[in-house]
Amino acid sequence: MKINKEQIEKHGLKLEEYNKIKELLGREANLLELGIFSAMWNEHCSYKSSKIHLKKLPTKNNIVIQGPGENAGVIDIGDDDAIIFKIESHNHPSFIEPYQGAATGVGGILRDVFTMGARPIALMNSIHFGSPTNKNTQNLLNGVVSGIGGYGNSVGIPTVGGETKFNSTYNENILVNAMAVGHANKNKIFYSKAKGINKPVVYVGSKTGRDGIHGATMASAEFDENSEEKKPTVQVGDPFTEKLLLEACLELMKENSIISIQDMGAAGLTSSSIEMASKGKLGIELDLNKVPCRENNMSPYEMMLSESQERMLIILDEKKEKKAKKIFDKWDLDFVVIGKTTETNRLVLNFDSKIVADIPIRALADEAPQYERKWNKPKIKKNNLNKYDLKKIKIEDALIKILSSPDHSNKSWITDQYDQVVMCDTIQKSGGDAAVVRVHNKNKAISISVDSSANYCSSDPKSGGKQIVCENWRNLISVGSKPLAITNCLNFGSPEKPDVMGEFVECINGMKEACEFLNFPVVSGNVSFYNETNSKSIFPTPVIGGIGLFDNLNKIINMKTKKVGNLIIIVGKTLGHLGQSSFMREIYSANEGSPPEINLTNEKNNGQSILNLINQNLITSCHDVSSGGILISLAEMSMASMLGLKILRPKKFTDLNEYFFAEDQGRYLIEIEVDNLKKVESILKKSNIFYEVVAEVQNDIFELSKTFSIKTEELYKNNNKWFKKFNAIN
Amino acid sequence: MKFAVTVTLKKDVLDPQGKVVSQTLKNMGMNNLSQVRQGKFFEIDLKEKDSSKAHNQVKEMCEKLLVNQIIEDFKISKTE
Amino acid sequence: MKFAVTVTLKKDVLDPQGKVVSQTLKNMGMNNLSQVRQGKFFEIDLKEKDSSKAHNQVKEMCEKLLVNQIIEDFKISKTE
Amino acid sequence: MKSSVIVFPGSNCDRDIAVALEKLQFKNSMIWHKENVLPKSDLIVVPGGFSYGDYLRSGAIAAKSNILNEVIKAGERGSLILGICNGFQILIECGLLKGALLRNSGLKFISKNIFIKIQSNKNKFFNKYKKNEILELNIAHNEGNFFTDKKHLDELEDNDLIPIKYCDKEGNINPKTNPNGSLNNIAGIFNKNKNILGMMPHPERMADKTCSNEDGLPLFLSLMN
Ligand SMILES: Nc1ncnc2c1ncn2[C@@H]1O[C@H](COP(=O)(O)OP(=O)(O)O)[C@@H](O)[C@H]1O
Ligand SMILES: [Mg+2]
Repeated sequence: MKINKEQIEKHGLKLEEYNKIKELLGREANLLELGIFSAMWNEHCSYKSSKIHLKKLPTKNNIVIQGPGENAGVIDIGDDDAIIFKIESHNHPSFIEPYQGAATGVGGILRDVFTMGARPIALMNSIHFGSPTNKNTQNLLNGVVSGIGGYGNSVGIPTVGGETKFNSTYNENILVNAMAVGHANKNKIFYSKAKGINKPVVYVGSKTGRDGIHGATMASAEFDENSEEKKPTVQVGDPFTEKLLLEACLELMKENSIISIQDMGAAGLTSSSIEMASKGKLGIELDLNKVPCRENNMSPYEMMLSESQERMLIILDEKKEKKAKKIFDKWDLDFVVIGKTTETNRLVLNFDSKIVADIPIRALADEAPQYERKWNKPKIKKNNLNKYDLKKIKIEDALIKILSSPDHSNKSWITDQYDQVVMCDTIQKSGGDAAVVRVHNKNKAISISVDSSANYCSSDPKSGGKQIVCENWRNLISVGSKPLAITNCLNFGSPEKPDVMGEFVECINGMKEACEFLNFPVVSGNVSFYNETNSKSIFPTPVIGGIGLFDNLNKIINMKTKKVGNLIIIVGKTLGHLGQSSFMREIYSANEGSPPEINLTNEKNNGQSILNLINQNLITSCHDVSSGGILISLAEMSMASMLGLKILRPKKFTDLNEYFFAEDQGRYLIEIEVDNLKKVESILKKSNIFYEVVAEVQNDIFELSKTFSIKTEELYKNNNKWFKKFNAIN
Repeated sequence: MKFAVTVTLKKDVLDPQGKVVSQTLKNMGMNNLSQVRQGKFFEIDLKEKDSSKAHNQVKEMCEKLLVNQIIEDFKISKTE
Repeated sequence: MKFAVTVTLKKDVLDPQGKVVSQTLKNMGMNNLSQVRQGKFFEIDLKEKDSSKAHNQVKEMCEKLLVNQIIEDFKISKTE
Repeated sequence: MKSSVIVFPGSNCDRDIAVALEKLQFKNSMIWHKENVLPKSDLIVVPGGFSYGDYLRSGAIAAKSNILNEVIKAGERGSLILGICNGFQILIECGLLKGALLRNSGLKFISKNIFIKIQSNKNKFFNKYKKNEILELNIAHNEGNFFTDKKHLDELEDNDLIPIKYCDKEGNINPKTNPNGSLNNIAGIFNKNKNILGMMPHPERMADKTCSNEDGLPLFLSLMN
């Protein structure tokens, strides 16, 4: 059978790409081989449009043990401890079937972390939905939230935070990004690189079904008969099996029997086996009749392309096979030797005693196409906010409106569906600037924050890229931790469009600049392209997941104001930048202007000074100023403790809205004892940092002198009503 | 008028519950069991005399709320 | 031999799922709905030729595992 | 004091409870569900989690495991047994406790801190608390909506067999302060002899000041009393 043009297209390959395949094989491919190439050469596996740009990101420093290129990134947090983490998207499946899509997204990212030898200790997520008035939003939100909870709760990993945003740009293309963080002994980290010849290749976990097999291939001639039976199906998550797989793998990892291990993620058996062989510069031979199958009569094509969940591939020391099998038997999981490593550097698949595929590993992994796609420099929107008469807006009305908007409203409707404290190491749950999770049995903890700002990125991708890294850094500092490293998930439209590619390139340039300046390396990540419907792309949405460290549990702080009479100081200069602010969006529905600029020098200086103050025990609570500006951040601090604040009018600003809602970057609000004011001032002055006293903590009432006065309880009510109202329709 | 609706997972869709249930039954000694699949069941009681109208309405309920047609199939039968 | 088993909550047992489903359907405009009760459904496939033996076995499965008889009732029917 | 924590596939609060017990110097052993013997212990804990994925009915499949036969025997002999969350569901499914735990009335998984009020402290589990004391504990479950027939409910109420009920910060027990629809705000129940306790809230999550409060500790101290 000769591969025809239609089959090539249906496999998402270009004609030139198929010609290259023929050249590499020295012959026509068969359908199975075509399927394997298409899986390996698609955007998702080969990063063909993004690789040359991702290379620009800084990925190393003295704490990075493993940067991008493995299942997850690994960093050193002192002693023998390592933190292993990654974020990944599951956008398209979640739009089709929100519960299962989100659930399997969580399952997949957990496997990426525990394949490397880590016990997962926390889950985070970033979810973006369309406008609340869109007819699908409620259903999608409900499904995604219960899917995330359903999986994480069952496996028993606390979901400690994340972000939820709404914007009509996601109406037909929601974003579901899940992040997992694990803890391992740094001397016991497992990699996917195969070593040694004739080593058994072991399949463990769930059986293989016809899940998620690329729909496009269904039309191909071979599948016409029984086509009903062979329809692709949505992947269903089985968190129970995941939990068993997790425990079995960690138990096996205690022994020295694993040579290499790799989860079966996208493109399942294909990508996992090829990745292991490719990294080890070896060949691999599989007997597909041995693959544990869930359905009858599964073809090699289906087995190789199935995306069934909760499966792993392990290359074992052959002397340890019996012992290993015993562990998997104990956990009632399949454990089958399905092949061996070879010295041929080829992927050889046998089925019914025939060779059904034979491809050089190099061709699949290293020869995958790399493109430098055309890209257009994004046009930056200029600030043009003069036409709005800010004076007409009463500041207290704006405050309430923003606090009760979907993006700013309290998310406990969501987080109450997540078990946030199982494992009993969660020190700070969601709701703060960053989650804090203790390293089990130790006097140290990590902080985790997930951030994005699609509005900033859409109006100025480079500045937005920079900003989002800084915001993440700021969040980690605000709880008192030292920022260490990040993972990132880059959600964009089609890379084949020069405008989208331009957004991508510039976002990366911005991220790179910030990461380099802050010594905040990228250790893992994921790229999700083609987030578009009817050829309309989503806003460029890079999501950053950052990790910080406390080397001592006494330095952890939160945003709850502590004592009546304490002062609140704003650190960092307010210039009154309202372009792309929450204020403009919520009050005027305006998406205009450029985002606030980032001054990296100030950013770093301010952040380090805050850490310095925390280390000297001079700060009783801290909160960064981000979306919504000073007033919203003050309100959040007040609601966190249910204490009130007496806010001062600014000295220089003529317009209160401009001062209180501006989103200038690099700012923090800190609470200090009156007695420490002198000390704090001298430290800030010495570092050349702009600061001013903005408020004093008082009981119950949140007020701006001579302007407005509201009960904190009232703020709280307004902040908590949106989700309940939205979901009451159900 | 009463209807019974059974909702089952499509054939190739993984049924984690059915899998565990069937394994448990086997462990309990039911060796001749070949498979169990688990689904949902609804009893729906309608104040409606026209049976074809009622049937259509139940179908609508299934399509709009009770069934996720991406992974599930359903069957409606009149019971009273 | 194939059996269908439906498991429903006893009449006097509160059915939180059915209650919410029925409220949702009413909110969607199904005003003539009087009640929905939700239960479980099992498809059981047995390698057994003797139909009365098979039936008894399914009954045993229900009593021993599938059904919590304190709160649930069940019905077995042969489908193939 | 010796304790045994039973571990099922899918249990996930087993480590948490072990940490709390060990903190109070219990000599604890973890017992895998396939075991046929239970070491002699003063306390048996059936921990929380999702045994068998919560598939079929929460706790139903774990209730059929080997080790449960031993737990039942021990319970009948009068040993102290504590079932927390999924453990409570298992104790109900295996018949050591009566009643049923239905889906939460809101049909959503609920995980948050709630308040409970001590109804009775004249027992092995709560003797270190004061009567009417209000505790803040954490719940995390899909099926915690306790249901039983009138006769059993009366028996529970009349014989001091409901040691804890959901309330608010001020101690008000009413439908508004009921997180999951449970009958009479019941958060936990005893068997007749009060040697077996099933409760939905997690005391082991409240045993460490760094992460929470220590409202759960007196329960373990009571057991040692
Ligand atoms: N945006 C990114 N930034 C840094 N590293 C990335 C990014 N996207 C992907 N990577 C890295 O590329 C590798 C392949 O990613 P992926 O295919 O998502 O892994 P997996 O097969 O484990 O899901 C990983 O090591 C990942 O960390
Ligand atoms: Mg992976």
